[in-house]
Amino acid sequence: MTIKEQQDAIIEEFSFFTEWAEKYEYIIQLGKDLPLIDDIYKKDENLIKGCQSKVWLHADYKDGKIYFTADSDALITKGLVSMVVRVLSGQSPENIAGAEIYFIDAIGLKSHLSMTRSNGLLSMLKQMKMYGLAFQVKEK
Amino acid sequence: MTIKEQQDAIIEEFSFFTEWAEKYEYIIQLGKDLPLIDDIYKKDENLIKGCQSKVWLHADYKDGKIYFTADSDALITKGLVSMVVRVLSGQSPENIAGAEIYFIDAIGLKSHLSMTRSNGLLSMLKQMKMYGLAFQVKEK
Amino acid sequence: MTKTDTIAELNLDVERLRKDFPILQTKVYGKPLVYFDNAATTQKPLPVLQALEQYYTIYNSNVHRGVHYLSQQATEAYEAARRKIAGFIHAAHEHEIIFTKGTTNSINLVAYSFGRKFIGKGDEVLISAMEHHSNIVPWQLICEEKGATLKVIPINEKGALKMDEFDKLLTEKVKIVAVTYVSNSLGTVNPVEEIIAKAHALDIPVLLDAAQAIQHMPLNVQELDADFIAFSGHKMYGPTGIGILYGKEKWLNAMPPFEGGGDMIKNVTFAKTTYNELPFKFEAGTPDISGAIALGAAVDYIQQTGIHAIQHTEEELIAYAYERLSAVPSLRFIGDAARRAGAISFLVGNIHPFDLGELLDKYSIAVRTGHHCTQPLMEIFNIPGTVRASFSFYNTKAEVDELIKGIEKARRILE
Amino acid sequence: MTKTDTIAELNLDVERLRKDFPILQTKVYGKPLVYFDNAATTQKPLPVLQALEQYYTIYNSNVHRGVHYLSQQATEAYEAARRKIAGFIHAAHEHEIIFTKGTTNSINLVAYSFGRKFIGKGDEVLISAMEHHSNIVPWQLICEEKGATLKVIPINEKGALKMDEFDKLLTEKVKIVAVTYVSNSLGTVNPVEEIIAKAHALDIPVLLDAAQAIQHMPLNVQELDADFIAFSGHKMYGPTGIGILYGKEKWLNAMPPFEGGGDMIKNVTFAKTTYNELPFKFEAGTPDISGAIALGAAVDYIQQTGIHAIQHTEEELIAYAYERLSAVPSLRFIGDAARRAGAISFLVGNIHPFDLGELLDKYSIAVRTGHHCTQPLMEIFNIPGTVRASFSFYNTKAEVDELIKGIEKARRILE
Ligand SMILES: Cc1ncc(COP(=O)(O)O)c(C=O)c1O
Ligand SMILES: Cc1ncc(COP(=O)(O)O)c(C=O)c1O
Repeated sequence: MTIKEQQDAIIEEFSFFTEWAEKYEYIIQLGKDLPLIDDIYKKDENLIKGCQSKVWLHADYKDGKIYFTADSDALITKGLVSMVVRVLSGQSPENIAGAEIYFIDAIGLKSHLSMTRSNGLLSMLKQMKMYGLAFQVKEK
Repeated sequence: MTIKEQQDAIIEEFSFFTEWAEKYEYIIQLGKDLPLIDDIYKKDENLIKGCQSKVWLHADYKDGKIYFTADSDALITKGLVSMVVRVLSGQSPENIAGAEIYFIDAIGLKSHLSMTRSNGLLSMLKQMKMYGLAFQVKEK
Repeated sequence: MTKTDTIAELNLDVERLRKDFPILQTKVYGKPLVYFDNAATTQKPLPVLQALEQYYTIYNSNVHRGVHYLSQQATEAYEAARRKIAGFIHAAHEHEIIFTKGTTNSINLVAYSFGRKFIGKGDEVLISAMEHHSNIVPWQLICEEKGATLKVIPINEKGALKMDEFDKLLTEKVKIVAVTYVSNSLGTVNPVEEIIAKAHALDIPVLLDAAQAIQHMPLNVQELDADFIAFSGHKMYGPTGIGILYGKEKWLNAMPPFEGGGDMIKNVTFAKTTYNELPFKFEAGTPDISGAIALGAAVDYIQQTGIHAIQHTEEELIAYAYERLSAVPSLRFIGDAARRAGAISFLVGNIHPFDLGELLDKYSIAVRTGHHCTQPLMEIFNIPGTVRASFSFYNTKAEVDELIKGIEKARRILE
Repeated sequence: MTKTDTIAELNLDVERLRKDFPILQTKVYGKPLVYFDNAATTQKPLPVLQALEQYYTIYNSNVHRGVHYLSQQATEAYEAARRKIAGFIHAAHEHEIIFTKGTTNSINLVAYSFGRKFIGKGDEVLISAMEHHSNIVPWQLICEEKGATLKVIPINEKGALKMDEFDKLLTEKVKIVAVTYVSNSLGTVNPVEEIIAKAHALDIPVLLDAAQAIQHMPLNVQELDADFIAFSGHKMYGPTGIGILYGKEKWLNAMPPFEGGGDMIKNVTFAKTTYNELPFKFEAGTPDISGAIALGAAVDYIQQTGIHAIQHTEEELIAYAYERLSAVPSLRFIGDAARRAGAISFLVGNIHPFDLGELLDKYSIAVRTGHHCTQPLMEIFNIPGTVRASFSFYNTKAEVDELIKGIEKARRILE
């Protein structure tokens, strides 16, 4: 699936929920599917420190594609991370670096998420795109 | 005249004026009667520095009485100074140190005078009473 | 408490008082707001808002140097506010009240000015393990600059100061003790009377961070005999941007100025500048005139409501909240000292405080989550943060019930 | 000025705008207030008052660390205010805008932090003879501490900087030039473009005190290329207690922090503290949230009114006032430079400014008298002070006529 298809799939899934509580429950559910970061990578260099919760993110490069693994100490954060990882993992560095992320707005999460969270999510996206850029350069 | 009589006289004089402008004119007029400080005393030690205008004050002690001379660079200030000097000059140190000054309130000046002025007036009164105290001590 | 205070008089008519706070009538996500974030900032009663409006619509003007009518009105109101605050904390002199930007600014002022004069190489500054960053970082900065050392009074597992350790740390090397009166994270009320008495026995001055005390209990600086006290207007029903430093005259006079500028000088030449008297020496530039006046109105409001009644009402509410929270399965309190005020911090099972706070918000319950600007304290407890509910007299038991319900509902989602 | 601005568009409908300022409708001593003390502080339009009220009645909450709804609202509004100010002065980055307490606080921040890092023994700081105490004393303090020397650009008899002397004083020893954009006492507009260009040619940074410029003329920090700019909210139709420091990112990043506390740190341990990013590194403690938001509303108001139109309208009014005052017998201007803005200072015959100011007040005309926090300047002119009338776009020619009448009447009493 492309980045766009992954996002559209998520939007479709979320269209079933009207209550914010259901959305949160689903996000937490999704967190369980997150490809977990290997313990050896759970170190400070891989830490994306938000204001309130921690996120560890690791990127593997294989056959022209980047594979992300991650974890977080907070459940909702973990769910959010898992969605972003689902969208971007397994894509080419170019696609990741240039990806346009619209699903967060589209599933109406923005109005629910606290700014602290949105900022955290943004710094994670930024970090992932940085990996995209970095591996692009490496390729050449 | 006693301190009280001097004050009552001033209050009586001011009772003729209803307009604030007349009061100010009279104050300025009174400034001309101020026994001027001798130039040799117009030095920094004798300066009572208000926020906006300067007052020089000198005290002479003769035959058990204190005589004040003074000056100011602003006309209204000078007028105010002259009233206080008129009330307290030529009185005994005891009477000056213990004087109760009520004429300023009584002539309705307080509501006219800016706080900057009232504060200046207060520090001058304080200074004059200090002289009263100082000469009292000297006497003993 | 005066003799005539009876328990009946100490019970506030909370429903009536709530009407004084317009924001308490608002809704969040369509539900009535439950505001339990009072330690971060309190809401403002109408008289405070009216003081602001009156100032700006009737007599706004710059203070102190003006001859004209508005300027005199503004100056009188500004100085009247100073008198109100002096009266409220029973300061010996009005000029011991310095208007600052807030607690942080007040503490920085002391750390800078006191530190510049009285702290030298090899000296020590003694703080506690439960200090807010605002009572840590300023001391780190001055200690680093002066080659002095920051020492820390440890706490026990209940979140109370280890006073025997304090005794050992309090040596002649200590030039100032700076501790919080009430912990913003734990709610612990520290034995400041004892700390002050022991420090004074060695001639060591004490600064109290009263940011979480001033709004909850009567404070008499002369009885306490504290040398410096810092607090914020916005945490005591006043506006943001204004705070107080109380300092004993003898210290404030001995300290060099902090900031330079208008109002804090007596005489300026390019060669030599002489500084103004207290309190102006420490109030450089145009002060927050409207903020000071509105803080005065907040103090009036507290006085009319009665600080003893506020204390009594809040203690009852907190006891109720504590009891109800105790019954929540797997809830543990972070900080459980015998004397407490203002705030209750807790964690539920393995739930991350951030997750719980976010869901509570969706139930229109405002609590604070995280380290509460006390990172070292969180490290001692080895937790990422807490959920903190902090109370004001205008909160109700019904609101506490909402909190309990909210926690239960959030648990079902999060566990 | 954009191309579409025509002269007609530059003429403000002053009578309509006056209605936005409730205080302009009040009376003093039973007569309509004539407020000519705008350089001390400006009056506030309704949108600013409404911003304050809305903040406190709808979404008052502490910023940045909160997860709950109100806190997010407050944070967004606070940061939106920062963006508005960045936009207004055309800053390259939002985080170059630091919220401070006012101009004085902003300058102290730079003197302290920049000074600590970049000023050493034998170095020089260059200011001018017409500086406000707020742009003198902070530099005296840091120079004294560091063993540096304060140098002063002299002025001519018209109150303009002697630029040939500036050229001589500007040597490699100078570590920073700190000058006022517009003199609060004289109204002189200084050639800051030239000053900045010459200083930059030697890699010397420049701080502009824009306290009397920001409200009167468009200001583009990128075109000006100033390194630091300081101004106060209360002089630009905003509330008291809030001000701005603009600083170029490279300088702000290179400078050590000023105050320590909440929000300005990234990580605190008792052993080591790491500081937060810009702008937070310089914003310790709870900021003046309502003040910042209301300042944002003031900037909106200025933008809607149009800063070019404000400038044009004020220039016309000042030209009229200048002409009418010129005709008053024995009146002499203190400060008579070719480029001027905001204020006109004068003396009449031998009349003490204090006397004249007091009588004008009785005619309900508010002017300022005294040294205007520029004592060294008064000494250069060898006068005890001046009478200063300072203008805003909301003043009228009819008010100027009242001033002239008032001076005439006061003269009759005082001469
Ligand atoms: C030129 C100038 N600089 C600095 C200041 C100080 O501003 P504030 O008192 O708001 O800090 C003023 C205002 O008094 C001023 O006119
Ligand atoms: C104990 C304590 N000290 C200091 C502060 C800092 O106060 P402010 O942010 O108002 O300067 C706070 C509030 O956050 C506090 O709770």
